[in-house]
Order: sequence, then structure tokens, then C-alpha cells
Amino acid sequence: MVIEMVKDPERVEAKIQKLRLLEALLFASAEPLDEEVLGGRLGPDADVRALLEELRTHYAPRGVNLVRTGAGWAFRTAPDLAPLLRLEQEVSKKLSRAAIETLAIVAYHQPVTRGEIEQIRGVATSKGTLDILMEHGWIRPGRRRETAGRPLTWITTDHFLDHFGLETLRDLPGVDDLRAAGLLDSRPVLYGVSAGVGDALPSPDEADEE
Amino acid sequence: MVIEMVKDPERVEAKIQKLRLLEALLFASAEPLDEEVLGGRLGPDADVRALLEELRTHYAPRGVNLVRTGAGWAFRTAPDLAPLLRLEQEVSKKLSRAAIETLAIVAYHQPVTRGEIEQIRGVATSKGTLDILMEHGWIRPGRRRETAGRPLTWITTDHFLDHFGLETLRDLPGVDDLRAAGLLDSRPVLYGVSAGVGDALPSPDEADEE
Amino acid sequence: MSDDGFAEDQPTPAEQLVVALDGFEGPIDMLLALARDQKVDLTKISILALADQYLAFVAEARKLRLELAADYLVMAAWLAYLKSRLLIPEQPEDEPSGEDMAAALAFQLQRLEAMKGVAATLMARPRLGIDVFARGAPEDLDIQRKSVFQVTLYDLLKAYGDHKRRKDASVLHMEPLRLYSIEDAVKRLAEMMGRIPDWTTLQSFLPREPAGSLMGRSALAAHFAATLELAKAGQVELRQDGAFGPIWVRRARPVEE
Repeated sequence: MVIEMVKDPERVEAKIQKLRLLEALLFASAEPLDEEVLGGRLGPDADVRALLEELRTHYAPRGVNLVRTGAGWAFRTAPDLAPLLRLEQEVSKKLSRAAIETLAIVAYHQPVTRGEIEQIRGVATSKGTLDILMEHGWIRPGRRRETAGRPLTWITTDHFLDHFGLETLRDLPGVDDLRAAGLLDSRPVLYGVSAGVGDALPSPDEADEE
Repeated sequence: MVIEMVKDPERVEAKIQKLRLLEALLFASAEPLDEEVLGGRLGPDADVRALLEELRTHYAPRGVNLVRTGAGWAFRTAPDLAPLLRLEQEVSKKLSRAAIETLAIVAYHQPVTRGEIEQIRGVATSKGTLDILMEHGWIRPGRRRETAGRPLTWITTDHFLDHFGLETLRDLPGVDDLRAAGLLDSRPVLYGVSAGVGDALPSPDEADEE
Repeated sequence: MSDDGFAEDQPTPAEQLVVALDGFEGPIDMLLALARDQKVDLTKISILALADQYLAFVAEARKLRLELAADYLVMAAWLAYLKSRLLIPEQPEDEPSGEDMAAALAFQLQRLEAMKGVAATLMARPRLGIDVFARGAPEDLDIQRKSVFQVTLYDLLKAYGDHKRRKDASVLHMEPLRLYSIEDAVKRLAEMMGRIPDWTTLQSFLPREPAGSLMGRSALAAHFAATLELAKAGQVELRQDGAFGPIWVRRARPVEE
């Protein structure tokens, strides 16, 4: 462990104990733990952030890394070992192209309404697409947009960050370039293939109740 | 990592990679792994026992230890930290389907009386269901309804919003949002056939029967 | 594509597209695939060439008597109109200009392309449970559990959705006669007309129904009646060049002068 310029043996010992406890807490949990929870367990005088950074540095070259994801911290196997570890894992369910594209649009354009997703993709969102992404725990409903009809928006979750190994949404690949290029503008376009159609039509419920 | 008297840089590197892989395998495994299994993953030229001992030494003073159990090797939090980790005896419980559904109905229909919940669900609600939801802090009694018998109504709490990550009740997706997301499978559209719902059209056979 | 001497056996791009039609998620997706074939930076794409390719595809599909979804036909009509706007000198009162329309379409293609790109990058990242693993044997600690019960928002919404569906299913519905209503046809036409500024045949607005089926006939009747309704309301203009000839529809122009 990297011990800073602390000379008092008692303080050194206290710090080592805090690092050990932090290590054990993070190690015991499969889910990320946030700094508030960790702080509550380490006591009021612990500089949780500094201890976490120290642990992160220690584990950086190892086979298990301490990573920061969303609001929390978690131990994860090192990404470069993936080809050697992957043997054990069963084939994951394949996501449809529509689901993957929709996930990317929610991630990069959030908060985004279903209508906007359809504008960007140029097709109606089939039933089950958002459902599957939500079942994976990657997206969730956000606040309603304060415009006509108050449409629901969709946003990504902390689990999305964890799953894709991102610390924050700012770490989304290429997000700055896309924003600079104006491509994260979800404004409607002149040729709106499907967006708007749904709004103008009676919903199935209304139609059925005749 | 403790590197023994190995001078050849290539061999040092190979050994470090093996230690890293060993670390990741033991971390990610749900069960203790025996030396035979580990040997199979590390390759024929690895001295598994020596590598394991090296890892054990490295982790001995830390918050996480490598231990040998009957069946094999596994990481465990250090025994001396147990009082600080406060192992939780109570395993997390699954809420019954009836309870989840009742909670959803309170959320969507509040303020709602028990009689109304039963009417909506079409089955009697056991007293215990509302008690569990209330003990859990998700629902609480609201105002009495000013009708015969002045029945108690139920509403959700702030803790409910907090638990489900909602800012306000208005952010609960509406029925149309649920349908659009695929969470509410609707029957095929029989009437009011319109653009964009081509998939749901009745087949020509059915249509001709009228 | 054909320096192997068998050029005449090679399918044309339009034929290839017809074959691959199922692989596209709508006309914009197909346009993007066509644009990629131009092998230039999407910012320098020729919308005019793209429109020609797309129209060739629709012509080919028609030749093969392939049923195209309405969206594809609407796009064809729109592109034909855009093309005419780009080729004919701009009138000052035309709003938006042909260039604006082409730029908007180019933007839409670039934006979708960007999203497809990042979607692929995202999925190629090391993913939890596939490339990167969490602790395999978590120890059950009293750490973060604010609640003894593990219920997610998804569980809650799913429960409500399931309940709604069960409830709907338990109600007996008398099935209405399955016919296209004039009201629906009016709504549908009004919506589609908004995107097509020029003369288009009524036929191309009809939903995909087997010709001669009850639904097909009722759709034709409802849409015909709907055009009359809309014409009466001054929203569309109708034209027929001869008895039994195709009926042409277009959005009503503001009265001149």
C-alpha cells in the first residue's frame, strides 16, 4: 500500500485499517457502492475519496481493478483479460439491431422522447424495444417533457454505465465530437417518416371501444 | 507483486500475466476453484501451486485474503473485519406478485380505498398485503373518503418515489407509454386500421369471413 | 463492381436492394445504405443522385410487382418532389427551398449514421458479464440495502401492465365489422398529404391489402370517399385525366392572387 507522508505509527495503522475495510466492503459486493454508503461505514473522519483513489492506484496493474461507475465504485476483472475469461460465459442473448440503435440514441440524446427516437431512426419503434432495454436495466423513464402532450422521456441508468464500463455519461465514446458536429440535435427533420403519425391516429384503445 | 529471482524480462512479464489471470478467475468465480481447474486455465507450463502461494502472501495483510478451503481456493474478506462488515443474516425477500400489483394500483389510482383496489384487481386483498406495503414505508393512509362508511384511502409515500427513483408521481409512465414500451401487450387492432400498424392487420382470410 | 467480365449478369443496385428489402428498417435506413454506396463523406453526398437511385429502386420493385410499404412510396413521392425542386430554378416564394430540404435530409442521414456508429462502438466495449466480471461470490452485507425487498421500477411497471392486460382480456368485446372507416382514411390521408406536396395517385396512398379482399376494397372505398371529403373542405385537389383513369390527389394550394 502506498502510505503518504504520515509518520505517527498510530495514524498509519488507522489508515491501513480503513483501507482494508474499504477493500473488504467493495470486494464483498457485486454491485457498485456509492461514496456516501462507504463513508457511513468508514466513519466521519475518513477521506473516502482519497482512500478510494489510493486503492484504485494499487489495483490498476492487477487482474482485478477498482473502477468508478456512475454513482458508485466496484471491483471488476481487468478488461484486457476478457479473451482469457470469456470461455466460462454462456452465449448472451443477441439484441436486435433496432434495440441496439435505440439504446445508443437514448444514451447520446437523453433525455429523449419516443417521438424523437423515431425521428432519428426514421421508423416507428416496435413494441418491445424499449421494454427489452428496460428489462436489461439499461434505461428508465425520466421526467416528462414540459411541452404539448407532456411526453415521457427516457434516460440511461447507472447500471448502463456499469455494464459498458463507463465512469460517467461524458465518457460515452465520441460524445464531444458528435456534439460539436451538431449531430446530437434531436430536432425533427423535414421528412418525418413515422414520428407524428402515431400522435395523429386514434390509439388502439379508442378504436376498440367503438 | 512479489517477483522472485527471475531476471529474463519476458519471463517476468509472462508470470505477471499468469498471476493477473489467476486473480481474475478466483475473483469472478462463484465457487472455490481447485488447482486442477486453475491449471487448465493457466496453461501446462504454469506452476499453479507456486503462483497461488504468491497471491496468498500478497493478500495476507490486506482486507481480502486468498484462502484454501476443502474444495479449492477462494477470496474471502479478512476474518478480523467481520464485526465491521456486520454480515447481514436476513436474505433479501422477494415481494409477492399480489403485493407488487397492489402497490402498482395504489400508485396509479391513488387515493384509492381497499374496496376499490379489490374491485380493480378483481380479487380480495388480504389485510397482510397492505400491511407489508405500509410497514415498508411505500404506502400510507390518506384522507377518508366522504362516502358511506368513510373508508380509508391509501396513497404512496415519498419513500416510494425515492425507492423507485422517481422525482414526482407525474413521472410514472402512463398507460399509453407502457403500451408503447411493450409492457402492455395490446390485442391486435381490429378496427380503425391505420398507417404504421400494418403488422397488426387481420389476415385476408379473417377479413373475408364477415 | 463488375470488372470480372460478367457485368451483364450482375444485378443492378436497384435489384440488389429489392432482394435485400427485408434487411432495412424503413426508407431512411435504405437511403443511408444507398448513400454509403456513393463512397463519399456523408457531408458531401449528392442528394440528387441519391434520389435517382431510390426512384430506380422503387421502379424496379414495381416492375417485379413487389408490394412496397406505404412509407417507401411516400418517400419516393417526396424525393421526386425534392428532385423537381432542385432542378427547377427556385421561386422566391417557395418555402422551404429545395436546398434547405436537401440539407435537412442530409442532416438526417448523417445523424442516423452517427448513431449507428456509436451503437457499434458501444457494443464493442468490454461489457459486464461478458468481458468483465463482477465478484462471483458476493458476501451478503448490510451495506446498501435501503429496502429488504428487491423490487425495481421495471417490476412495478410490468405488474401494472400485466394487470391491465388481464383486465382487458377478461372483458367481452363484440368484434366490430372489420372495415376501413372514412374517418380513419381522412386522418390517414391528411397526415400523409402533409408530406407530399405534389400530384400523387390515390392508389399509392392505400394501405397494403390484398387487392380484392374485403379490407382492400373497403380501404379503396374509404380513401376515395375521404378524398371527396377533403376536397369539399378545400384541403386537397383532385384530378382524373379520363374515365377509369387513375385519380390524382395533391394538397390544396393557397388561392393565387
